[in-house]
Order: sequence, then C-alpha cells, then structure tokens
Amino acid sequence: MNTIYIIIVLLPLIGAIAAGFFGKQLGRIPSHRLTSGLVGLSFLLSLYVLYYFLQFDPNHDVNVQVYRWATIGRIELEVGFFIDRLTVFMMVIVTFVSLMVHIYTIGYMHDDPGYQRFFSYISLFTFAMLMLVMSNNFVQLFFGWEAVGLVSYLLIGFWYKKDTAIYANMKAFLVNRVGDIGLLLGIAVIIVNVSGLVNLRYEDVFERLFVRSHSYVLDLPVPEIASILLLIGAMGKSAQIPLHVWLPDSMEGPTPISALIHAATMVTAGIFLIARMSPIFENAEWTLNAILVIGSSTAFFMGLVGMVQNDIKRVIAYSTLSQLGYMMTALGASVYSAGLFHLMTHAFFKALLFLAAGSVIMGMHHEQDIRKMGGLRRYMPVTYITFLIGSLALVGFPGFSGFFSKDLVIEAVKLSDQPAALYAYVLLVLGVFVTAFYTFRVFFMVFHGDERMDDHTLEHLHESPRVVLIPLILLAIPAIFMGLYVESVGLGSFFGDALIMGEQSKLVHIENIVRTETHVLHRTDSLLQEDYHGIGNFILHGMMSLPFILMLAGIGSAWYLYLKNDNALLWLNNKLKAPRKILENQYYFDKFNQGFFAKGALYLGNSFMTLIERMIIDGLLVNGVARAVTWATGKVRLLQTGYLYHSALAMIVGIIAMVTWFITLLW
Amino acid sequence: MNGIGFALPEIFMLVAALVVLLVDLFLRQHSRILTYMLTQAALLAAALLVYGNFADGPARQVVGDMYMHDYLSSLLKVMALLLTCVIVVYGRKYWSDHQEAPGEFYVLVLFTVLGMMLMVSSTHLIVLYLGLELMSLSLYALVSLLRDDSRATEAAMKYFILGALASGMLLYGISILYGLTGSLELLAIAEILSHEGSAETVPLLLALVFLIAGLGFKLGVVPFHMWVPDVYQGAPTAVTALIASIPKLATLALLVRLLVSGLGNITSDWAQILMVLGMLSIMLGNLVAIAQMNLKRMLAYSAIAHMGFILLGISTQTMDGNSAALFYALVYVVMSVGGFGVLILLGQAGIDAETLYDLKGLNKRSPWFAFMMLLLLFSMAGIPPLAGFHAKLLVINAVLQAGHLVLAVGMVIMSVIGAFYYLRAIKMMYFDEPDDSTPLKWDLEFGLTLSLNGVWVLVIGLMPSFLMTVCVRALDAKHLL
Amino acid sequence: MSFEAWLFYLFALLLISSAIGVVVVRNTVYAALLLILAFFNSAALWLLLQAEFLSIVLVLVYVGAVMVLFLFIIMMLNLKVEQVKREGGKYFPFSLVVLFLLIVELIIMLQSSLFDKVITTSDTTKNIDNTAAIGLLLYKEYLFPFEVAAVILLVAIIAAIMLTLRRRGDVKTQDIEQQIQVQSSERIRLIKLPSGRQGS
Amino acid sequence: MISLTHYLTLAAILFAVSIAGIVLNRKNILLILMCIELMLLSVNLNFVAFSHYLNNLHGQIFVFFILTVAAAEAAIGLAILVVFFRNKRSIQVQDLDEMKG
Repeated sequence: MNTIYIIIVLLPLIGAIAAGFFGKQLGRIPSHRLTSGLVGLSFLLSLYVLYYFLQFDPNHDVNVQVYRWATIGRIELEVGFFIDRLTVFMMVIVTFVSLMVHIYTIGYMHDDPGYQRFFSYISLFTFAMLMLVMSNNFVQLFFGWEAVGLVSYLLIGFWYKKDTAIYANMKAFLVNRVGDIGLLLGIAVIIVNVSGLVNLRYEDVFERLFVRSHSYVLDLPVPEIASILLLIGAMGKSAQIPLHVWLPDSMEGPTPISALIHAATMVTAGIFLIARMSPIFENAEWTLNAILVIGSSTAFFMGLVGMVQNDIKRVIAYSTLSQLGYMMTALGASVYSAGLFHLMTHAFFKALLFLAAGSVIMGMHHEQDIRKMGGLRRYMPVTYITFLIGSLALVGFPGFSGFFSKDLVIEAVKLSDQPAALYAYVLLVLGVFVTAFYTFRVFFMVFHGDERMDDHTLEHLHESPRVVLIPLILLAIPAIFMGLYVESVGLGSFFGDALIMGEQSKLVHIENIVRTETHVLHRTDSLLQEDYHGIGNFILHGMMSLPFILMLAGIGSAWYLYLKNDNALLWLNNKLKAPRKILENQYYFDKFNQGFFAKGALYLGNSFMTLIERMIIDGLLVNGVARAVTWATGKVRLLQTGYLYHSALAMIVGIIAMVTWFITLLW
Repeated sequence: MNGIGFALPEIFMLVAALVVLLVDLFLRQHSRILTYMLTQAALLAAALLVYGNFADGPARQVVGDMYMHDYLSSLLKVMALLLTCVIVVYGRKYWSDHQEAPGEFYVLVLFTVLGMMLMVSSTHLIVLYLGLELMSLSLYALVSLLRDDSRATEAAMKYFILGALASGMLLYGISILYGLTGSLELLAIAEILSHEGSAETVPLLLALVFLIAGLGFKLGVVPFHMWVPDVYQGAPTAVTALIASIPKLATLALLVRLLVSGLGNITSDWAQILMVLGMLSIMLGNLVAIAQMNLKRMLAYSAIAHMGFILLGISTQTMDGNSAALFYALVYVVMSVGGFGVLILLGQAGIDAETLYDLKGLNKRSPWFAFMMLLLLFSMAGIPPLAGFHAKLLVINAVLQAGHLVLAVGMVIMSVIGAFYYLRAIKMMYFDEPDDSTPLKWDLEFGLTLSLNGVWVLVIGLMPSFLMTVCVRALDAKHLL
Repeated sequence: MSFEAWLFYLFALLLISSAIGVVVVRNTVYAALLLILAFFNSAALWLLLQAEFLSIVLVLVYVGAVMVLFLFIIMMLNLKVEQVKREGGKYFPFSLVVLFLLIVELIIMLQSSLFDKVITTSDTTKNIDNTAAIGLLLYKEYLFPFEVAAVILLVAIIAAIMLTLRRRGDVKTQDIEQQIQVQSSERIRLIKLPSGRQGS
Repeated sequence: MISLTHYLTLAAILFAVSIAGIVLNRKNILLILMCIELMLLSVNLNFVAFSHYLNNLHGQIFVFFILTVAAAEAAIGLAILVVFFRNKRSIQVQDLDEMKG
C-alpha cells in the first residue's frame, strides 16, 4: 500500500519529464495523451486511497518514509509522505481538477506553439502540489511550496512575448518572495526551538515544540512568533491583503492555468498550510485574530473591486480573492473543517467558472472585455448553463454547494468568541451581497442583453468543441452536489483528529481546555454541531437568514442595473464617482507599492549602488577579485609552457621542496 | 599459491583479453562489432565474478601474501569494470566517427583494467609495480592510437616520458623502503616500521617523498600535474575518459594502502605534504581552468582541482576523511566519464569536438543531452542536490572536523571560483545559438548509456546514503588491515 | 684500501663519467655507446655485490637487446648529428642549482647508521649459488608476478606492432582469392563508342 | 672499506645525473629515453646493494622484474618515438610544443 503514494506522486512527474524533454519527438497528441493519462491514473489511485481510508476510523494515518537524503549537522533532510484524511482530501481535489484542466487544455491550447511545454508544466505543477500536500516534513513542504511557485511563475509568463505577461510574472515572483521568506523564517524559528536531532517531521516537531513551549522569542511565546511567520507565508500564496496584488495580474497566463493554479489548487496552499499547522495556530490567540481580520477584509474589499472590473477573468480573479478570504476567516474562527469544506466546493465551482469563462473567451476570439459581449446564451448553450451553475454555487444559492460551505463559514464566525469575530462577521455578511452582485453582473453582461461585439466576431460565434465542454460538465456536477457532504466534511467528522497532530499537542489542548474552559476550537465546533439538524433544516434555515436576503438583493440589483435600466446605472456611476475611482484603482495598492516599495527601493538601491556597490564592492571587491583571479590565471598559465623539460623540472622542484621541508623540520 | 581462486576475476580478464586479441586478428574491419561485444561481455562477466566473491568479511591476504582480498579492492574493481563498460560504449561511437575501429583499442582497454585490478589488490610492492606498469604501458599505447595525429603522438610522447620518470621516482622510493625494512610486502613493512625507533625516520621520509611523487603523478596533482592537460587534450577522447577514471581509482587505493596502512607511523609527515599538494592543486586547477576555451583542457584542470579535494580528504587522517575521499573519487570518475561522453556525442565523422564553442546551443540540438551535461557540470561545480555536492560537502566537513578551518574556507572559495567555468559552459549550451546545427547522431546503446551516466549523478545526489555507507565500510579498519 | 675497494672506485668512476657522457655528448650514437659502457660498469659492480645472475642478465638483456634496439632506431631515423644549437634557456642555471640540491639532499638523507654496514665477502654461507636461488624464488614464491611480467611483455609487443605496422596501399601483390572469384562479365567490358563522324 | 652508503651515494649521483639528462636536454627525445634507462639502472643498483647487505634475495628479484618492465617500456617508448617522428619528421624535444597553456 505504501508504494501507491509514491506512484501517485511520480506519475505526473513522469508525464512532465516526457512531455518536457521529449515533447518534440513525441508529437502533440501523444504528449497530451500521456500527461493526461498519467494524471488521470493518479486521480484514480487517489480515489482508491480515499476509499481505503474510509474503511478506517477518521484518526487513521500513515507515515511513509521514502528515504533520508542527507544529514547536515543535527538536521536530517528526508523525503516522506504523511497521509491522513486531510491529505487524502487534498489529493483528490488536486488530481481531479488537474485532470479536468488537462483535458480542457487539449481544446483550449490547440493552436499554441508551446503545446507540449504547456502540458509538461501543468503536469509538473500537479507533481509539485502533491509533494506539498503529502509531505511529512517541513523541508519537503518548502520544496513543494517553492516548486508550485516556480511553475506558477513559468505559466504566468507562458506567453513570454507579451510584455504584460512578463510584468505580471515579475510581480507574482516578487510578492511571493515576501511570503516565502515568511514561511522560511517560520520554519527556521521552529527548527531553532526544537532540541536534539531534528528530522523535521510534523509530528515530532509539534511534540517537541510544545515540550518547550514555555520558551520565548522576542518576549513572545514561540507558537505566536512561528504562527505569525507561517501566516505571512500563507498570505503570500493565498493572496490575502496586502500580499494579494499578484493574483489579478496572474490572469495574463492562459485560462486553464487560472483555473488550476490561481483558483483551485495553488492559492489554497496557504489554507492547507494553516490547517496542517493547526496545533501551532491553536496556541496563538493573537494570530487567530489577525487571521480573522485579514481574511474578512480580503473577502469584502476584494469583492468590492470585482464589482467594477470589466475583464471577465479579472472579475473571477477578484472573486477568488474574496472567497479565499472566506476560507481564511473560517480558519481564524478555528473551524478548520468549514474552511476546508469551502476550499473544496470553491475548487470545483471556481475551476468551472474559469473554464467556462475560457470557453467564452475562445468563442469571442480572445476578447476578454465583458462590455463587448452580450447575448451569448443563444450561441453557447452549454457554456451558458455551466456558467450559471457555477455562478449560483458561487453566490451561495440554496441547494448548490457554495451555499452550504459559505453559510457554514458565516455561522462559524458568528459563533466564535474571538474579539475580532464581530468585525469579521459583518464583513462576511456584506460580502454575500457583493458576491452576488458582481457574479451576476458578469453573467448578465455576457450571456443576456444585446450582442455588443463586432460583426466579424458575431459571425464566427459558436459553441466550443466537445473536449472543452466535457470538463465543464464534469465540474458542474460536484459544483451542484458537493454541498451534500456538509455534515461529514464541513462539520469535521470526516477529518477526525487530522487537524490536530502530535500526541503532545493533543495533551496541551486538553490542558488548555481544562485550564481555560473556553477552548476555541472545540467550542465553536461543537456549537456548530449543536446547531446542525440535517440538510433539509440547514437549507430552510439558510433561506430565512440574512445572507440569503442579501444574496437575492445582489442578484436583483445586478439584474436591474445591467439588464433592466441602463439609466439607473449611469446615474449611479455619476453619483459614486469617487468610490468607483478608488475601486478601479484597487485601493491604490499597486500605486502604493510602486511609489513606496518600488520607488523607495529604487532610490535606496541607487544610493547604495553609487556609494557601496560601485565604489567598494564593485570597484574593490568584485572587480578587484575578478582582476586578481584573471591576473593569477594568466600568471599560473604561463607556467604551463607545454615543454617537456619544464614539466620534468616542476616534478623535481616539487621533490626538492618536500625534501627540504623535511630537512628543515628535522634540523 | 593457495587462494589463487580469489584472483579468478584477474585470470578471467587475462584469458578474455587474449581471446579478444586472437578473435580480432581474424576479423575484417566491418565485423569488428564482435570484438566490441566480446569486450563488453568480458568486462561484465569479470564484474560479476568480482561481485560474486565480494570481500564482505575481514581483509585477508592470498596468493602467497601478494594479493589482498578486501572490501575496498572489490568495490573499486566492480566500479572500474562497470565504468569501463561505459567507456567502451563511448569508444565505439568515437572510433566509428573516425572510420576505423582498431581492435587493439579493446584489447588494450582490457589490459588497462587488468593492471588496475592488480594494483588495487596488491599488498606486495612487486605486484603493485607490475600492475602499475601494465596499466601505464597500455595507456601510453592507447594515447598514441591515433598515430597519424600529431597532437595525439605528442601527447603520448609526453605522457610516456613523464610517466617513466614518475615510475622511476616511485621505484627509488620503494628501493629505500626495501633497504630500511628488508621486505617488499606491505604488511610486513608496516609491522617492521612500527617497531623501529623514531630516530631512523630520515631515510624513510626520503622514501615517502619519492612515493608521493610517483603516486601524485598518476593522480595528477600539483606539481606533478603538467602532463594532465596536454594528454587530456591530445589523446583520443575515448582514451581520455579512460585516463580520467581508471588510474585515479587505482591510485587512490595505492595511497590508502601505502600511506594509511603502510606508513601509518609517520602519518603527520605525509598528511602535511598531502595538505599542501591538495590545496595547491585546487587553486591551480580552478584558476587555470577559467582561462581554457578548450573543453578537454578545461576538464583536465578541473580534474587537477578534484584530485586536490581527494588528497585533502586523505590528509585529514580520519576515517571520515578517507571515506569522503573515496566517495569523492567514485563520484568524480562517473562525472568526468560522462563529460567526455558528451564530447564524443558532439563529435562528428573525423572531427572531434573539444572546444567550449562546440557546446553552443546544445539545448537546441538535443534538450535531453543538454540536460545530462547540465547535471554533470552542475555536479562537478558542487551544486545541490547532485552527487558532486555531497562529495565536496563530505570532504570539507572532514577537513573542518580535523580542525583546519582556513583550509576549509579556502576550499569553499576555490569551489565558488571554480563554479564560474562550469556555469560558462552551461550558459553556452542554453543561451547561445549553435554554430553547427548538424543533427547529432547516436545509437540507442550510446544514448541510454549517456543518459544513465547523467542520471546516476542525480540519483546519487538524491540518495547518497547508500554510497556513503559503502565508502565508510570500505575504509573501515576491520575491513582494511 | 683493499682490492675490492679499488675495483669499486674504478667502476664507480667509470659509471658516473659514462653517465655524464650520455647526458652531455651531442652525437646520439656516442650517447648510446656510452650508455652501454655504463651498463657494463654497473654489471661489474653487481658482480662485486654477488649478484651474478643479474649482472649477466644486464649484459645480455640490456646491452644485447635493448641497446641494440636503441641503436637500430637511431640508425633508422637517420638523424643528423648536429640538429640544433645548444640552447641553455633561461632556466638553465636554475636547473643546475636544483640538480645540485637534489644530489646534496639525497646524500644527506641517506646518511643513516642503518646503512653503515660494510661489505662482507662471501661470508653468506649459502649452499646454492645465486642463479639457482633466484630461480627457486622466482618460480615458487614469485610465480604470480612472473606471469604478470609476461603479460606486460605481451602488451609491449601488441603496442609496438600496432604503432609501427603500416599496411601500404601502393604495394602490388596478387590476391588469389579475388582472381578466382572474378566473373567473365567483369573481365571484359564492351563499350559502344560513337562513330568518328559525329564527333569533331 | 666499502659500505652500503658508498653504493647508495653512487646510485644517488647516478639518479641525479639521469634526471639532469631529462631536465637539461634540449636535443632529442632519444637521449631522454636513454636517461630513463639510466635512472632505472640507478634504482637497480640500490636494490642490488640493499639485497646484498641485507642478505635477502627479494631485492634481486625486484631488479629482475624491473629489467623486464624496462625492456617493455623501451619497446613502447621507441615505438611511440617512431610514430612521432613520422608525424613531425623530427624528434627534437622542442617540437613537443603543440599544446600548452
């Protein structure tokens, strides 16, 4: 059984290597068949693992040691897999979405010259993401983390001849660097505070970290510091304010990438990280509150920006940001299962929305401006229906998967007794209106109303090929029905103890509960469970709650403004010029970064360059060393005359030198 | 002659070489493939034989106390035999590019390996000397195989004269060692020397100097290195690969046997010498390699630097250092053979590839082999997670453990400087346009072997612990002497 | 000084002077002849050291075979006596100093009480003569190295033949096999020439 | 009386002279090959002297093998020399200069 995990990870890697190195020899069709087939196999095996795990109690876990790479000092670097319910959950999602995207890509990238390269990248991404989620230690986690970042970077700049793509590429790289440094520092803090030989496995680290949890860094307890640093890492990958700026720009990459990496899987790595590290986070109240604030702010304010965007992919990107905020907030409220449940449903319906948007973009000949679309439902019926399903799931229409997960998140925050919970609750509830508004704004502008595109495009408008539609349909099914798992996944019985690892940390938990009597995780959790009375009740309750009304209001106002009454829209635009401008400039985050960080850094850099770099380092050290090396090289090389007698002489001189050395030693 | 059975692999090799020689006499040019296949079969069978009676227990002397049957020799023999198989595969492509396939190539390669096998398991100075000469003489002849090429013959001439000079020095050292102890058998020598008073070490030191000179020549360390670049450049590339691998392994074994086992009582004296020679080699090798545009010469200077690392590993006088040196040697030979394999791949009918410019745009011509070369060069530069990284790390760590901080810092700095020329080669492969876009030609066997060669570096880099364990075991006192 | 001491000094002096001669004379043939002289002297010294077998072998193998080979090559290559003017080079004084140092250091290092043994004539009470003793050792104890030495000679033979044997392309010889296998169609070729009128 | 040191000194001088021949020689490669023979001769002298004074025949056996190998070496050396001569029409030491640096 243990080899199956290794196989699951390696299959996509094999595909990536084959398509990457031998793409030219293989040709286009065998390349996509091979990569898709291998990822599909990986998905089936993941399903089997899920089935296998369901045979056991939820607390069952497996620790597979693949091999020990090296020992550096007291740190052991290993490769291994830790498989529990949480891992299996992520594996199934990652491989499924990846498979869908592979199939979709066959149609979407059909005419692209970099066809094989693209398949190689997405397979490589799948490998990296699986390494990340299946890791049993921090080093491998970091490897997976960097690897997914690398592939994301490669893919955003996939069309490397486009300047904007290169710019977005750069931006993603730089912003992610900030987050990665946070993660690295967090791991460093953990390593420093774990005594003895460290193999950096999660379990061992958690246990030993808490043995020493009385130790302090900068007058703060270790879990607090470590969790804040890990949070910064998670914020970078999961694009939370203020490290969110790279995600909207990443839409410069091909659409399948937006669906796979920038909606369904990689950006959820931050959520996964926090869930995995829950034993640390649970011991850090401050960090939990910070998560609540950051998550809910992201959820609301990024949604607002989505209301004024005109690029179809950017709207969905902002929606992704907003939904990631929801997930974060759930984690902050210590209801990890709700956050992960939302992660799952979101993966399906957001991938669906992106792929449907891609289908629209294909139909529109790579036009992404929704102001130039309209009335597409007559031309692209399947896309229309799937997009509608995705939208309903996203806004949380009762019965659709998004409804359950989002309601659960909002409920959880409502029940949380953290100081920041009220703030978060208000923003999340308002966010429901915003979500509904921007989602249906896009929906109406694209599929209803008049055809606003030019004649040429209109003539060629047609439904996408079957290979594109199949993934849409396959994704639409879970987008509708996944909500039914609200009880097992959403309320945490599926995960068992997977969210709290390590014997010692469990003990600490119990101690905490005994001591404070108000342990957050278990209270909120159990409160949620108490409130739950079956799916039917859940839906009924949801339909009477405030979020439902706000959602309907959002859909309604979008309908009124964009389909019914254009004048009202114009009037509103005139009235709300100032806030609109702020939103259109995305709260001036980019301008601020540009002006403050970029310019400031440039200024600093320039002064450093003239002063230190050019004069001391360049002039003295680098050039000096380079010159010295060149000089020495030239001189030493002169010794190598190639003449036989010089070679012989060198040998004799060597011998004389050694003998003289000994003679001087002896006398 | 008790225990002659332990020398079975050597006897087999001799018989096989004679069979190949005789069979080749009756073959016409186009059916030389048979010679090739027989050679491969002989090498593989010999490797199997060595593996079959792999010395896993304590070391013991057989064949009238002239022959050592221990873990170290078994390990090195298996390694050398398998590596020679690889070289022979490369060699076939090389000679087919030259429109001739001299059967002598195969015969002499077999004799070279036979000499090496004798060297690594000899405990008697006569056998040691004969093994050394068997290997060297075969190599001299191999270098001059391209007898119409003036550079090849010049290289052969230089190699021969300097090699003869070096073996003369080695003999002089051995003669003094004999005079001091009255014995030619290493264990007996070690025994006698350990009883002698320290007052009489003066002639012993003289012997030591000459022994180090002789062995240093074979390793190619400063100041006995001057032949290395010329011979690497002038010799046929397939032979260069052989020179870069087999003698290094054999000489490493001799260093361990002569210095660590034989002259254990003047350890501090030879350790100092090895340290100086090692550091000089690392510096000279890395510095001069920067100035080379000829890839074969560049690899030659890099070999000098790598040998410096091996010497420094042994100079620590610790188990860790010795096994690190062995690990380094085993990794190095694979890397350098792979590098020459790529050079042979780039060669075309009648024209050898040898300059850095020949690497230009390799990525465009064959991304896979460019990647293999990337692995090999990165590994030589010591970049993780490749095998060369662990090798360097182990040696530097051993040097640090032995308390030579300055030396370790120097090694790191020189490695960084050395990385420059490897990276330049990589830059040319990936970012320059090819001067010559003739499609590369290779057959399946060659491609597979070269890929295996490159991937091996990665595999060892990813899982070094097996090889490390083996190296530690080989130099374990229990298994040595 | 005893007679043996006289003999030693005589041969030693001759040996060193002929060796220096090898190094300094300009004519290669003279050098080879001086080398032969050195070998003879050394053989004489070995006789003093009671190594009778080896001293005979030295004369037979070295002078009889190897030096003849040298002379043969010298004659074959037909070298001019004075090919190059004697050019010391700027390293020449340095080299001389180095060599002087080498001799001095070698002698210093070899001054050891261990080596102060005085020659002892025939007090080694051996029942068998030197040749027989060597033979016994060689074929009993040293059989293994003896075989290896044979292999080395084989390699030398292979290498020498490989390097110097050339198959000349312009030699006119009959190939019987080819002659027999020839077909009638290959023997004669009928060519239709155009009649002279059309050509010019 | 003649002691072992006498022989060792003689051999050392012979060794140094032969090395001088290799290092100082600017004329032809054949002379270098002869000097190598001379060097081996000095080593042999060492061995025979030691063998005699140690009353131990193993040194003489070693000399026997050195003579054998030296013959083989001379054969190969001369063969290479002939090939070299064919390529360059010269056996001057200075003509060994195609590769340097």
